[in-house]
Amino acid sequence: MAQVELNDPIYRTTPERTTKMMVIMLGICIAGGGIFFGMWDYWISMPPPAGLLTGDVGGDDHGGSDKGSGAVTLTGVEINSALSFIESSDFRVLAFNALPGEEGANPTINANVGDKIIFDVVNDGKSFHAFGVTKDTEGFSNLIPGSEVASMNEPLKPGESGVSEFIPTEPGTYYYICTVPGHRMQGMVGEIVVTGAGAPAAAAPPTGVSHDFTFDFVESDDFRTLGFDKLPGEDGANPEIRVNSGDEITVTTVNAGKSFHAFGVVSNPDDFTSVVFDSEIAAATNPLKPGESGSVTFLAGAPGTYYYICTVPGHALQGMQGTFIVE
Amino acid sequence: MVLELQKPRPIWQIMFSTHHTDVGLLYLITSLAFMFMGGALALLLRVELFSPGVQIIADSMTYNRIFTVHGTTLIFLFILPSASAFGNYLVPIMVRFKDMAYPKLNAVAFWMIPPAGALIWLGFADFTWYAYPTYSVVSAPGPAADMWIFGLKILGVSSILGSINFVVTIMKCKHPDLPLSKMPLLAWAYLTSSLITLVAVPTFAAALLMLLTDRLGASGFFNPAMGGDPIAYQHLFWFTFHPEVYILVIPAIGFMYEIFPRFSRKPIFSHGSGVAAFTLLTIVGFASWAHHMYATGMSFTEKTVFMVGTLAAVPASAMHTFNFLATMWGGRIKFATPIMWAVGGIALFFSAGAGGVVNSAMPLDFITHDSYWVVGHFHLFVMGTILFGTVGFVYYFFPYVTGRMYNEAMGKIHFILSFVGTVLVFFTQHILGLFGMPRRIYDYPAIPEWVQMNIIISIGAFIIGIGMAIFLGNLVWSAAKGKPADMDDPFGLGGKYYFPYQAKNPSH
Amino acid sequence: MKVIIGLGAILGLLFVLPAAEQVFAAGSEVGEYLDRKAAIWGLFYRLMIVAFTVGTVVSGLIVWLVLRFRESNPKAKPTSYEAAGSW
Amino acid sequence: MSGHSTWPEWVYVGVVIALLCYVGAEAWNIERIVEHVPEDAEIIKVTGQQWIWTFEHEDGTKEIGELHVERGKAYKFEITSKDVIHSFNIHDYVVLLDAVPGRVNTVWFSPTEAGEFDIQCREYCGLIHYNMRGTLIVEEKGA
Repeated sequence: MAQVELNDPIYRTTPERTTKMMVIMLGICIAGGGIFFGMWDYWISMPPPAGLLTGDVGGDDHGGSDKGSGAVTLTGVEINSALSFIESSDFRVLAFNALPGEEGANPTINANVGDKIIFDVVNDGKSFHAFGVTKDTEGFSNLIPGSEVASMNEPLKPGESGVSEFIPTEPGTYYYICTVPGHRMQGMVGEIVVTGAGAPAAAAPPTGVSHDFTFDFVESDDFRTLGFDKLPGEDGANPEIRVNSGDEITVTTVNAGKSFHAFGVVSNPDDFTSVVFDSEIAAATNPLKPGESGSVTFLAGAPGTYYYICTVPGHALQGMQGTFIVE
Repeated sequence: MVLELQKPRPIWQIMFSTHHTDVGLLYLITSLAFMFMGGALALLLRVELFSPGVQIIADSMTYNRIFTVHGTTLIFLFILPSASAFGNYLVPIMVRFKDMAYPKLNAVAFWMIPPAGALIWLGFADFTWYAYPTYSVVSAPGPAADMWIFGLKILGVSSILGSINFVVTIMKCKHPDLPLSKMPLLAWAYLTSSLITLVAVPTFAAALLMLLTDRLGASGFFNPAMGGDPIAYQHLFWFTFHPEVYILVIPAIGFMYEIFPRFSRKPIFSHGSGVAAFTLLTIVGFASWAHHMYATGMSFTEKTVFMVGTLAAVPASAMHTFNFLATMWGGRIKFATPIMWAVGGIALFFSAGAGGVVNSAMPLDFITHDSYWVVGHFHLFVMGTILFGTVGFVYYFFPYVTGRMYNEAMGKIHFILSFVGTVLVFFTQHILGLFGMPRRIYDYPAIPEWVQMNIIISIGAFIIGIGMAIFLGNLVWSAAKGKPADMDDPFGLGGKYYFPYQAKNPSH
Repeated sequence: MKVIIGLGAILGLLFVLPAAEQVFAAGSEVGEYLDRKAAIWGLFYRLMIVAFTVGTVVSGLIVWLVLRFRESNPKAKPTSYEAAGSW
Repeated sequence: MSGHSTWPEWVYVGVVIALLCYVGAEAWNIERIVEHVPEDAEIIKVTGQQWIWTFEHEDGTKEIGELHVERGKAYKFEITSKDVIHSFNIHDYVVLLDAVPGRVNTVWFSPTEAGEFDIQCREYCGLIHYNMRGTLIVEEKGA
């Protein structure tokens, strides 16, 4: 091994230089620490999109298929119910307010049709929870729209709380549950017993009176605003219909526009699948083509305020929405 | 960045230099900083696990985030950069070339480490350093996970660039009359670990990209709801990461190949056996990745194949151990701090290997998989062999860089505390694993044996913590005020030592 | 040599007996099933015997080496390479 | 560089390889014996979902968190998961297998002593992984 003689001067550092370097490194750590603690929760605030997509398939509540959720005359009675998610120490048993066996666990709520039950829920456990009301005797789907707080994909973190309301339209037992999969099985379910007292929810017998209505699906030139007979803003657009419960209604619709349309009377205008009284003409999946027309005859059911819309998604929001009142 | 007195260069000139000594020392400072940060997280975990119930960490999400960043930091931000640190500083000298083959690429590879470290530390992801789907795809929250993925992507590219640089420097820029067989074994260590990196790490880069697109819902590689298979990720991950653990251990063995002959005052027992062992490990290292996945329901034949692949890698390590012991035989050993760390490292290297053989025996994996036995086993490697070898080499390298001598007594106390602590912590973890305590748990039921062992482990961890504090004090104080070292023979061993001698303050 | 043969015999017995017992256990009648736990832990203890014997040999060798060839050992004598001044 | 005779190294490597072959052969044999599932094993479907274990016996009875089995009978677990990867583990009976969503893994065991044993999750699965624990209750035959 050839030895290479090197006789450069030997440089050694000084305390001042080392302190300067330590100060720089400390400064970086403090700045990093500031950002780190400042944004501590932000970094874990968003669930991954993949989780939301696949999660939807399970507990999705689009199919609000329970027919009876039509509008109902409010009795004005408000029932406030405070529920807190709690867990046993070994996480095996979950419940509302108190563990099963103790007094006050999963309190049963009694209400009449038309009462407004306001749920004030808070997550007092360590795990994640979410809230919802359903008619199903088991499972965590088919939640009644508007009754949910958070969802299984974006649940309430420990300590978080939320408010939701539920107006029963039909007598029977409903269940308030934690919509995180598995939690209902572990005990997070309580009953809401709804008695039929109050407004006659049942549809009146056929009165023999019949009405005929015809609507034209019309569109603005830029297809931005749509309407029945006339564009919203002009008078005569989306005429209001007032009929008695039990009347026989025949609706004929003509597609006077250039795109596709379909017709249906719904209880919730934002939810194009909540069609009532079998009042559909064509459907979003095979709508009326331009120039085509269709008609349907049906009995007006339980009294309440309903809406007639074009059931092609998005058209109701663009203006194809009128009120349909049954006395 | 050689720390000088008369003509101190401004900081920016050091930070943006492309000279292999400057980049080497930037790597060293960054990796030692991350070592202390990762170690601090380890102490936090041990305080929490001292006994059942909540000690200082409020909830399990914080605990999960801490152990994830503990693992990621110490592997990717301490061990790999510290290997590159000494490699950048010494490989050009060992092959007698003026600098690395691609100096700018060298600086780029370094300057990827701090931003990646920032990404990992600011995000503080919570899905373990494995980032196994489907948890990492469907349920791991927030930008933290995506920041971790980007951070790891950048680190993967940085280590690939570093390896390219090493391989080209060693193979192409070697001095013409220095045959490969005469090259020091530390240079051989860098050649072999760089070759493994070039073959192994790209697979992980692909797995990371697939993980990211899965998280965005754009693809379904590992998401069963979209037809993917999470086990596919595990294959990609471990195809990179079992060879990666060899990448981590080979430079540490290379450091020992420098320290043992130097302090035993006699040449290495057999240069050929060292080269053969390194090359054997490079090839056989790729045949054993799925022994990490015995529990995912593999078939009997598949498990047998990977068991045989794992056992085939053991003779290579056995040859290294034999080489070191045979070198000490007949020497006149001066027990300064570096050789103490090296001997401690080899003793723990043997017990780590023995634990590994037990792990790879198929039926025993059902006792030990993902239990504290495994935690003890791999910590004996990363702490017992790699950290001991690296810290021993930092002590050995200290006089050549700073021109001053570290405090010998403090160095020895640091070794004794660390060795006792390591044995206390990681041997007890083996027994704790046999009693069935699962890995990565924030809290555990008050089973008497578990509680006693966790107390012993936490006390051992605090002992290591004290040792490391002494190390930090020793480094900083001695760099500034240490006794000037005799640059010809800082350890008083007699005789010239051929290559670090040249490393003393080379001008550009 | 006698010692080595004796040690080898004892170790052999320690391994052959449990392995043989395994073979009989597997073939037992349907009602009584193989005790998985005993089989796996049996293998574990056999491997521990191997690991600890080799472990004591290696660590004993390290301790002896360190004590015998340390600089301050009275019997320590300079290596032949020190005279040449480079190794 | 050092012209030592190298026979000690070869002997040492030979001994190491011999030991490794012993370990490999022995492990191969025990694994073969252990993986043989008895035919009349009763099937129990195990489902892991985020942070609880649920069981379903052959006769349809469902159990959450607790599993009642009889001493001396053989049981075959069919393990799957609903959301992320868990790992079904009864440490006292060396039962350990991953519950992977979209896949069913099987393992068998037959309890030898009556009593209560811990079931735990051995693969990181999120917030309450540390407490995803169940109990295996082994009763006497016919009890």
